[in-house]
Amino acid sequence: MAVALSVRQLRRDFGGVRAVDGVDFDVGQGEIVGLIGPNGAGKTTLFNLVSGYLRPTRGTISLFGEDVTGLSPFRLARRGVSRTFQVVRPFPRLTVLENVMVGAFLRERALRSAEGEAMRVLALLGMERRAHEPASALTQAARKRLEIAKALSLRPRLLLLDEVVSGLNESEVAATIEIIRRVREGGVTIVIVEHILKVIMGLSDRVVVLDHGKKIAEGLPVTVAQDPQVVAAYLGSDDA
Amino acid sequence: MLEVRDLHAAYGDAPVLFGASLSVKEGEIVELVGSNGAGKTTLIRCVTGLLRRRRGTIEFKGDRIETHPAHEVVDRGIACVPEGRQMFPSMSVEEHLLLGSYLRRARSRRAENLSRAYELFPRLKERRRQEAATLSGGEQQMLAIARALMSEPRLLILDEPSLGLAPVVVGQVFRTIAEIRKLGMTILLVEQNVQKTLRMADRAYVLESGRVTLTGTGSELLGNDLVRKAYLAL
Amino acid sequence: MRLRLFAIAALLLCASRPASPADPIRLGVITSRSGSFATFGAMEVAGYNVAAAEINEKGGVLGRPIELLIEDDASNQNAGLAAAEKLAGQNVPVILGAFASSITKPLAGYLSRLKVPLVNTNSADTSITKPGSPYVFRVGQTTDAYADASFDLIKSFPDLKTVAVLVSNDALGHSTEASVREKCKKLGYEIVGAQAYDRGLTDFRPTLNGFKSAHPDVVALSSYEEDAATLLRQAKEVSLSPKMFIAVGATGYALPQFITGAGDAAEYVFSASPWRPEAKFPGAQDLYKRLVKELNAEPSHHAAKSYGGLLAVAEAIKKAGSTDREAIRKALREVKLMTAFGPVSFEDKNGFKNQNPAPSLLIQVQKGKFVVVWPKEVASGKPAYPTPPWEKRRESN
Amino acid sequence: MDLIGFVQTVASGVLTGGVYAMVGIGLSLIFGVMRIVNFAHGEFMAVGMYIAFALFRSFHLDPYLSLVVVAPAGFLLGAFVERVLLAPIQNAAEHSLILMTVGVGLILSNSLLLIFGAHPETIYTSYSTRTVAIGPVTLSVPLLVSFALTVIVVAGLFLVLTRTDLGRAIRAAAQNRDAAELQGVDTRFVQTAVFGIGIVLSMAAGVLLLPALYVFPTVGGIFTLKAFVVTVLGGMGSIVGAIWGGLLLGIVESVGAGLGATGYRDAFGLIAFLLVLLVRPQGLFGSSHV
Amino acid sequence: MSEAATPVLRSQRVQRRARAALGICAAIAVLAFYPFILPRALNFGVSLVLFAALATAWDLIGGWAGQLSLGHAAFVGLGAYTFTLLQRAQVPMWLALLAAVAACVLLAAVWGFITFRLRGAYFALASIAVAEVLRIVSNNWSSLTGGPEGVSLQDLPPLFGLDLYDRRVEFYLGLALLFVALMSALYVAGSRAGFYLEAIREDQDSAMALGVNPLRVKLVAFCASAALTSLGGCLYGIYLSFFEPQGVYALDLSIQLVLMSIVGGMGTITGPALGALVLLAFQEGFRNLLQQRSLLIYGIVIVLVVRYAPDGLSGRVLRLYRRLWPWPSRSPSAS
Repeated sequence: MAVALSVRQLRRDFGGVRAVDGVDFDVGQGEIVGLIGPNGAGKTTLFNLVSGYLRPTRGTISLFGEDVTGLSPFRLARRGVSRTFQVVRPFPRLTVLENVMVGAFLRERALRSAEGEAMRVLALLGMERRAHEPASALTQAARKRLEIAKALSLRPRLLLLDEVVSGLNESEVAATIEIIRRVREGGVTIVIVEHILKVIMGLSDRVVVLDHGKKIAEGLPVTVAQDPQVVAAYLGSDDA
Repeated sequence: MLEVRDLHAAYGDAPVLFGASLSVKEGEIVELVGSNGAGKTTLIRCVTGLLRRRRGTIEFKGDRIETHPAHEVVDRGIACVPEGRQMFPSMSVEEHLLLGSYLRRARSRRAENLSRAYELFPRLKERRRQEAATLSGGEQQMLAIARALMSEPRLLILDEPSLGLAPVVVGQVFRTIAEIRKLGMTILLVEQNVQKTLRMADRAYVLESGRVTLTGTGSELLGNDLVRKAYLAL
Repeated sequence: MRLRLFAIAALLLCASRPASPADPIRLGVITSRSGSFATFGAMEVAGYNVAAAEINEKGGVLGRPIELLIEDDASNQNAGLAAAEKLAGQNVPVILGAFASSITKPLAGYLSRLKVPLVNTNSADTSITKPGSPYVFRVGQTTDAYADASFDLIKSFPDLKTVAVLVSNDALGHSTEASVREKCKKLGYEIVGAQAYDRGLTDFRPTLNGFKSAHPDVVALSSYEEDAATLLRQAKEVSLSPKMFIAVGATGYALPQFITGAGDAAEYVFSASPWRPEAKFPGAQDLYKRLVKELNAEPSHHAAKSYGGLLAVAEAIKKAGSTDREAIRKALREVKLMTAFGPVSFEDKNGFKNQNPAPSLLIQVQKGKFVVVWPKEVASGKPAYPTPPWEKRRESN
Repeated sequence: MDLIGFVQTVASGVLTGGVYAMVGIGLSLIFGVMRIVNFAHGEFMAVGMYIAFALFRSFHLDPYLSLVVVAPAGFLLGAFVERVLLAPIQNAAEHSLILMTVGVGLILSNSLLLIFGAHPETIYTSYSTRTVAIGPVTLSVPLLVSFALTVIVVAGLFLVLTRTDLGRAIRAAAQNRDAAELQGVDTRFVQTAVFGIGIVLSMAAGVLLLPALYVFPTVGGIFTLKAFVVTVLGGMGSIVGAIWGGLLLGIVESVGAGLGATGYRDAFGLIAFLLVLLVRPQGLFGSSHV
Repeated sequence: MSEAATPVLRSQRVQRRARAALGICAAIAVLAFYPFILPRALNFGVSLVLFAALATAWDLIGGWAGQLSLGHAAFVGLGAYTFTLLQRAQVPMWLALLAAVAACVLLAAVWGFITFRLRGAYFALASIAVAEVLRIVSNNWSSLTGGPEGVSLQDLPPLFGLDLYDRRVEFYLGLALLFVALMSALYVAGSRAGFYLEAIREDQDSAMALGVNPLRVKLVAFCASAALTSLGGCLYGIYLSFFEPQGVYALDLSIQLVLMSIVGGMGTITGPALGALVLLAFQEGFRNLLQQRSLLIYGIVIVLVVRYAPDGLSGRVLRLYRRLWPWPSRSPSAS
């Protein structure tokens, strides 16, 4: 299996705080990898590093065999990296369709074709009926979905999903999981950060666990969930 | 003492709480557990007045406080150690403590409370002139707790006090909380580290997707597999 | 509905009926009634009103009274042009205005193209009448006239050799500096310093200190009123003591505010001035009183110039015998008047066109009052010279 | 310029710079707590100058004494503007806030124009032209007094900010709003108070400059720009920075003008401002908080 | 609702754009008769089309991209000066025009490159400083610019047999410029570039995640705005035939353009031009009546618009229109 994303000795300091501390991991092409860890473990920082929003203090990131360390977010986007934001960020004064079109323009320069592409993505997410509503009028669940639609509109090779199901109810969660599966079937590599472990466990081929900026475990979901170190990281341990 | 009923809340258009209820009685230590995104911090923000609730009531010592701004809630006797400690980066340790007793009703015994705080946290006394930004995470957490105590609260709310701290420091923090508890303080604790804290708690609530799904005494819940599941969201 | 239509038709008929002899002659006036030049605009309006009242008291022109159509240019070029178009559209034979050179210049170009005579009374910028246009006339003196008078005085004290120039960084200031440089070159004075400063918050001390080390005999100035007082106060502070302070550019130093603003620091300062009530022109004192009455405040020379300008226009209409623009334009060149403002005529001289060659007065602050000291024919006192150094003055206080 | 001239020039730069600093501190304080860049800052200053001018004209009240009237008037005016105009839109887009203050500035300067006319006004006091000589250097008495009062006001502000509960509440609100609320600080009140204090500083600076300068309705625009330069040089939101920024601007302008480029005087400050924005957007003196 | 079932495969924007295109053509056609209808208010007509064009040009960067420039007078001034000085030096007119545009685009590129890294208020502050520095330099570099005395155009040779000093010719030139400016806005409203600009305005970080290079997009918009503004500056120079640094580099001029856009509606195709019409008509209509009060009223207008109609007049009108005729494709559940 070819390697889609490879992270080596990645480190990021904020002032005196080391938010990500020497993390290594690989994501194979077509894989879904879950990134988990308790609050403050450094997951979002890691995402921001991989998507170019932060520059690593040390370490390298490579994408499909090419070193992309330190590239800006839009350059990475053009190379096929697409991400969602934990706090969703629609463009409020644009309509749903127009929001997605911004991304679609990356591959389709003409207005009509971008519109068609955006409509196609919205249809995939079952949002075509809301295409002409202003994004500011959407509910939180719809916004989360729009966030995914925007990310997909780039036709990414690597998709980074940051808590796309938190705050959704059960049926919405199920629908989103279904969408993610379908995206993967389309050949997209996916890294997903999620607090709801159920989702991660059900979706991921592999799981990487972070705590205090360090990788503490990696492996199959079932194995990782039993790892005492992981349980301790989440629930705390008696001896400390 | 604190009675939250059917609380609904949202950030902007994004609803987070869907009718959560809980109560804290005088002298109790009550714990609120739940996975991230379940709405724990949102609930705390509503209680402290930092976030206006959509629906529902919050009662403190018999008075409705859900429409009070935060500074009035503090005045009524609820102090909060917020998530992430929330320091004033370029103010000194002592200035933090003085601000803690900003309220008029706490000013008269300011000197007394200050020396008591230094007694409780001798480390802070050593660093009283130092700016908060230069303190370690553990020291900042201690300062946040000491600052909250300066307002002479009746109810102390602690939101994830162990967040981002090294395991050794986490132990210190919990020991401190236990000590404060011994002084007779009523405490509402939000924690991730359930193994350790449920033991201290008189009662606990499990919050899932904006609703309370489970409640019981600390030790009951400690053995309950459902908590483990809720927490890990398995 | 039908009634209203009739009314409108009737109005239109009235408007288009031929002028009867009793109809007033409507003259256009453009000045700054609002914006940064509004104070001066008020002076101009007062001058025009006093002149119009005087003309109408004497039975008007060609048997018709004069009426002024006053348009505001809001101290802004664009609004000035709109005003000019509006007036030209109302078929006024002549337009008087505007106050600021920056507004007068676009007006001059525009009205020349429309072939409407423009009589300017107060703009100082040389280029308005040099090279000028056949349709543009100016009553007020140019900076060259100020420099002529100033150097006549300077020449009369042979111990003066060196000159330092400090002017405001604007059209008037630069014009003044150019005139002074030309004079110095011609008469053999050495320029030992020349600076221009921006209006507004101004600390002149560094510049004045710079001058101090050059020891000029004459410090030649040009400033708006607010700067004038500040400048002299600061000259006192840093003890810059030339033998003569002379304001060649005649704006700020010739106004009463200069004396109140600068206090004792204003003493001995000479200034060119287009007009003073003390000058011995026929009716000058009377004009002053009428202006005070009109304004309810102390009038400035701007009002007097505007007064003179309107009298000249009335004279030209009389000479032309009609309100035809071309006839008036030709007649304006024939005007030779002596007014309470001074002589008014429009001549081509030294590259100027249609420029009133009236000489400038020189005045001096003596014991808190302006005294006209030059030219001798109209003077009300003698120049006090040399200016004592500041240290000496302090002792005498 | 000889050495004495140079010293003299620097000295007058320092004195003027002190007043610049005071204007800048007000702007910086407001920005630090409210995150609003007050584009009407200089216009408020002009209002202060005119109040002092009117009091002098009508009652012969010494301009320095008029501070007693101007300071509370400024606080009320600032508090009013904050409550009525700024607070309702505090969550609006940034350009709305900027435009709101631009609008307030236009209203202030044009109200002054209507009331006092476009005419520049000066006041002449017995000490307006008085100087003291320190060795060969002569200094203007009004500027010295202004500088001394600036020092007193700034020192007083420092004491308030560091030694009083209100001051600590202001700093706390600037550094972490929510946390300040949790200590019982009414941050709405603090915002109003801070805008009021900022305006008091601006108007007081106007009063202090009046005996040495003159006032006209649009003088504020010049000072708004100077205040921006001062605060950006020193780092937006930093009070200590504003002090250094003010002194630096005063000296740069003074020396630049003294070296013979009087006309470019204002450009020096602006170019320095652009360079600082380019190289060190956080200001020359770090970004320590209010 | 039956329409809801079959989604319209065209964004609102495209429909809006089609409507706006029709509206623009109609408005330009009507305006073309202006010199015949109001032959005695040509000065007003020229300033109307000129300022409408300038405000539309400002809005490209100010409204669409959300970069509040308070220094656009820099382009008006630099354009007018470059054109006039070259024209005085006997450079052919078209070359002078081209040079004016080039100078402004170059200025915009450098200025944008430096200050687009700053956000919000800092950008606004820096823009004031740029225009001020240019003003001061023009004021002092007398040998080149004529200094504070200003500069006047020499006699302009006729352009294609037309006298450039004829107000009617100036009017049609201004109208052409307005047409170009509105077409640029129309293009922006329905193209990739426009989507990118709006995305940056709404959320720059999120836009970057979608492959938008904010610096580049903003620079292009700024340069386009500068080019249009410089042409307006040239025309303004011809119209005044004399100008000085104080007038063409004035902060007041910059603020006036911003104000027109706000009153009409920032980030809309026709809003800024509409705002120019409203404000200029107001100003001219009440010129003698308002006198000193006009700027005071400007201030009050700004405060009221920001407070009560932050989307501008056209935003208000649009909302009213939508309330009366809701979007056909909007599903009932969403309202």
